[in-house]
Amino acid sequence: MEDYIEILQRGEADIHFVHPDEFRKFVRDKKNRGLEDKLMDVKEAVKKYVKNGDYLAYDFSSLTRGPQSLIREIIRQRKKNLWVLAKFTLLETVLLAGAGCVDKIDVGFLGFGPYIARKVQEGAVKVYDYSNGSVTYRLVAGAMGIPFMPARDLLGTDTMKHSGGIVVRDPFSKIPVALFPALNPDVSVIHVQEADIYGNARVYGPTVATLETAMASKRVIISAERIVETIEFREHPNWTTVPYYCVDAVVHAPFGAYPGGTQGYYEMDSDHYLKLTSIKTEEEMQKYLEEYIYSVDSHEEFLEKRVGVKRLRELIQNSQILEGYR
Amino acid sequence: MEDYIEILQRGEADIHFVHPDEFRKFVRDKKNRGLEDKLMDVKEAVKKYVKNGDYLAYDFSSLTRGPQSLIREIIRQRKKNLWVLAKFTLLETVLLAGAGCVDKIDVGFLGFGPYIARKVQEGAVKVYDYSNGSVTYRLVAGAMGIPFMPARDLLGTDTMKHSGGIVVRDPFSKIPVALFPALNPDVSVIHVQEADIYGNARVYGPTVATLETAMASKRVIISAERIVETIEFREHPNWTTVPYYCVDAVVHAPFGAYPGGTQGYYEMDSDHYLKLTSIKTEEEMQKYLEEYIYSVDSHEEFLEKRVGVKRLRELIQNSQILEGYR
Amino acid sequence: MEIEFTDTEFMICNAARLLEDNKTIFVGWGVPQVVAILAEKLYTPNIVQVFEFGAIGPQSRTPFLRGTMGGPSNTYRSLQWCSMNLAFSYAQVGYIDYGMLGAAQIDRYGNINSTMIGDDYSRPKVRFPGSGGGNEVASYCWKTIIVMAHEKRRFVERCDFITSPGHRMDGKTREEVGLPAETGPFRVITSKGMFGFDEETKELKLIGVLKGLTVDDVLDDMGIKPLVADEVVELSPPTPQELKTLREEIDPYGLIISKGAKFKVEL
Amino acid sequence: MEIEFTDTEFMICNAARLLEDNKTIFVGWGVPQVVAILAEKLYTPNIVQVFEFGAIGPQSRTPFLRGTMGGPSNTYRSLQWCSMNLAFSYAQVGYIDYGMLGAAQIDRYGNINSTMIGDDYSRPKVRFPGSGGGNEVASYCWKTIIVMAHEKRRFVERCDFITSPGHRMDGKTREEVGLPAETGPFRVITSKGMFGFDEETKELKLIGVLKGLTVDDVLDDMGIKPLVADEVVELSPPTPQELKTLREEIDPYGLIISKGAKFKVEL
Repeated sequence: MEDYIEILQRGEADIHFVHPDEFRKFVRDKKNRGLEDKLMDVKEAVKKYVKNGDYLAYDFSSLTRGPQSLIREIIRQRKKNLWVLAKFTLLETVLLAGAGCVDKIDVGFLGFGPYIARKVQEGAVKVYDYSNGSVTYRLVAGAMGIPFMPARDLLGTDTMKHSGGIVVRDPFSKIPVALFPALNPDVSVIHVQEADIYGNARVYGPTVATLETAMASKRVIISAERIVETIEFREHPNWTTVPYYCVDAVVHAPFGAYPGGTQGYYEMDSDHYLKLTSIKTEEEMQKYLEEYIYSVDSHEEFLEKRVGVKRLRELIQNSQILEGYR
Repeated sequence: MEDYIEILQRGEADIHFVHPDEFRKFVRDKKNRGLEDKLMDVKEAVKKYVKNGDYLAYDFSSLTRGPQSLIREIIRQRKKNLWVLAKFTLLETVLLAGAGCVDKIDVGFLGFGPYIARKVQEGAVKVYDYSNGSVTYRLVAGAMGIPFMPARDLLGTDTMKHSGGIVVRDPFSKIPVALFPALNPDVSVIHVQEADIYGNARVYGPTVATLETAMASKRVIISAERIVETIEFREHPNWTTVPYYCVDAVVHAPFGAYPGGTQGYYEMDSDHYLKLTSIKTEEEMQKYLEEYIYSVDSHEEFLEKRVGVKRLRELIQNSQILEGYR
Repeated sequence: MEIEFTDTEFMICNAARLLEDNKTIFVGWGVPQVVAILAEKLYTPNIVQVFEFGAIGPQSRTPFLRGTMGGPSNTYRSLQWCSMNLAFSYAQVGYIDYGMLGAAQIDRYGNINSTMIGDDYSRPKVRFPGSGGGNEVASYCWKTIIVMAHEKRRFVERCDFITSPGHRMDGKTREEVGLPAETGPFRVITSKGMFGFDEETKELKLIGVLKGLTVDDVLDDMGIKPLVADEVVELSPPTPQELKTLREEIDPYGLIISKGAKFKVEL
Repeated sequence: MEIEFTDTEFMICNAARLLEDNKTIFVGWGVPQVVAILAEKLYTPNIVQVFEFGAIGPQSRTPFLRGTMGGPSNTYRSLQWCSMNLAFSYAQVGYIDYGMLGAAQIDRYGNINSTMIGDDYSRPKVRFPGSGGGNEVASYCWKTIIVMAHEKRRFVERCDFITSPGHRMDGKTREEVGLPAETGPFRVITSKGMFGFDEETKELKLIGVLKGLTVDDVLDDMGIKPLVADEVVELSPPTPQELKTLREEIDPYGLIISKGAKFKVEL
């Protein structure tokens, strides 16, 4: 019987990899298992928990339940040199790249449109290619405290060559299998329907990788449409998506996913979304950033001065399917 | 850079291991993605889907939401040479061993009391030791279609030596890490609160490994306290625990977890439980099996003639905490 | 009678006719969604859509809304809302029958490029969004259907970048690289025809052309020379019922179906 | 005044006093449950219980009911009901501060046997239920507390079978075998005393004895000779408040607390 497992291939990507013991110690020392009031202003949350050079993850999409107000605040605070996980993303990477916040992107789905494409073509941001599945497995490993996850994707592709995965011969079945290194982001930003002040959080609808992202990240900012009492969680414990001890900051952010929608609350704003996707040139991008992010002080001011009550009311009106979201 | 991963240790256990491609083909050919009425009598379900020599798994405990009526039917049909996964179990293995159904047990928790201990001491059943965590990881791998799961348990112990795991040096962090081979049981039996006739199933309360067990198993029998309409699942899709396409048979089994309890329905019967745990000798065991299993034709007759309406009403009365189970 | 339709409408209808009832299909954003909904409405009422973000078996509402990927409309009355990890696990362990994908480039063995054009990975000539969940669909599902506009430059001997696997990658079979056995591209549906893969050599093989076109019309518009089946069938253009369903019920705003060149066929 | 209590009552009270507030504790069936509930009622109101079957942060109802492992009473008003995989993942990734375990045998380095007695694995002299979730608790939690009856035969140089890891296993450190760094047995609480582990050698070290007993009383009842701390503290017997809470509120039927020898101490 062999006393080794053959390594058949090694991906070339630089990887953000945190030793499982280092991450454990961080969890032990910096995450609070006490019930601490973590409710704070978005400014304070981003200032305290997002640092230049961080590896940043976020959950769900630009269209649905994305943490858009948190992304805008990161841009507003002009964070630099981020390494971003682009999983199931459309516009977050586009905006972050447009604002010069990003150096590197681990790609599940890079983001949409010619603007971000040109940033890559010009070499202004460095990309490492994976797939939505393989980056999710990296988060799963990071969340479970194991150094890697085995999976059968990316095999045989150029994606594998440019990823951070390796391929080995499975010792049990003898088939080649990919191993994807655990991913423990420095910080993740997540938008949910309901949270309490301690960070217990509830998602209605597809959960994507909300829990895995939160568990795997050193620092976690949750924004929520509603802040609810803890008893709401205790009465239906099966519905809790993220437990409080994974979370560092809770931000009350109605319309936090705007211009995307949040199920049970409001639909996406298609006009604003089209405005964003039509950005091609640097000038258009800087104009958008100035108008919608830099020139307003906060999410509230953005909603009031750049969106307006009438539009918000329409988006609420458009959200007529509530079944399953209450 | 090495082109191999060092294998540091190999557990000695025989393992039930199904090649991922073999399991995939079974899923493709034998699991029905059509909405087929799978409601059937417990007799028929066990006759059709549990075979002599099968690897059998079940979910949750003898005390709570265990598939007790299904276990009794397996015994009643005198299935032989089973290889059983004893995870979080107290009495299932005891009864199955007492009835001579079992040859081998993969042990998370062997089961309770001197009877099963003696069966092992005498060599009447062969055991392979793991832990509740490592056997669960085996099911997770089986459910995900990957050949193994990495984990940091059993390291340094005699349990590892006698398990089916191996220890390797992780290529990313260089720490030793255990790899546990995927487990794909031939059949699993699971009790839930609610199912529809197609096999969609809902668990309230801790879910243990209900979904993983169902996904990983070639054949799955679900028993349910209530059969509900499919629309109940579609109205709250976040609450679906197991989707129909994993399931082969649905049995309507009120009091299916008796003598254990089912949350939201009835409490356990402590007297009957004590009667079971006090079994020491072969004679006592055979007497119990005769009285409560062989001498009755069905779960319904068991409830009627061996438990009685009065006792059942008391167990319902004792179940007064409904919060979270509706 | 003459019937007029777009490339996209033809591809959608042709793809919808391929599906089997009582099967699962892994559905990506856009065209595959519309295919699945059309099939559900006309041909395969019990087809089960699976979305990577975690929705199983929705009864998607129409009209199709561009913005609702993951939102209330396309995940309406699902059998299960779950995680991405679980959705992919269902596929990896073998529960998902069909997958449907687009492609920027395709090669002789059905390898797909949705990452970049050019020969320098760090400085691509054109950069696309990358795999998304496409690699998992192409790796895990039993039968993958590729839907793409029929353009010469899209058919290449070797993709500039293999994002998702076909039947052979640089000479290696799927089994050799470790992919699940008996999977791979099943059909390629373009705006002009339909391809399968040769049983033995696994090469792209033309098996159908749109009514009104010749085999040569199709072959002339390809950067590679595929195999041609002994009998190439004629593919019907969209039927009036298909077009009515698409245009009136599913996509009245033409968000998806209006794309591509217009085409006319005499019925 | 004289106070009478059982071995188990003493161990439970002593363990409950060790816990810190605002921490998580991985709780097994029986004694650890009662310890956590007593601590919650008297000392650490915000301690968060975690159960392997998938319950996080319950406000367990009293009285303690033997049959409710996983049932409505001990999982009452949890913050989360989840899977076993997730409960163990919380522990494996470092979120769980304390773990509490019983043991049939323990050795000098805190290794635990809950599997078998004898030297032939296939034919044990005595077979126990095995690890359950004990191995995960001992492997993953930051500080493990072992609670066991004080009997000579239970303290051995090398466990007949190491089920769950201590600080050194056959000469190897936890780090050498790959276990998470800076974890391991923290205290051993017996019916007669309390042990820690030497900072340097990681050997079992007596650090406290029950009031009314001498160090030698404790050492005489051990199959190995442990280290003895320079200052061995006196451990208070259960206080009247602890006993009242245990006997009247938590375990009025004596399902757990009535076990073990009776003991009397002059207060």
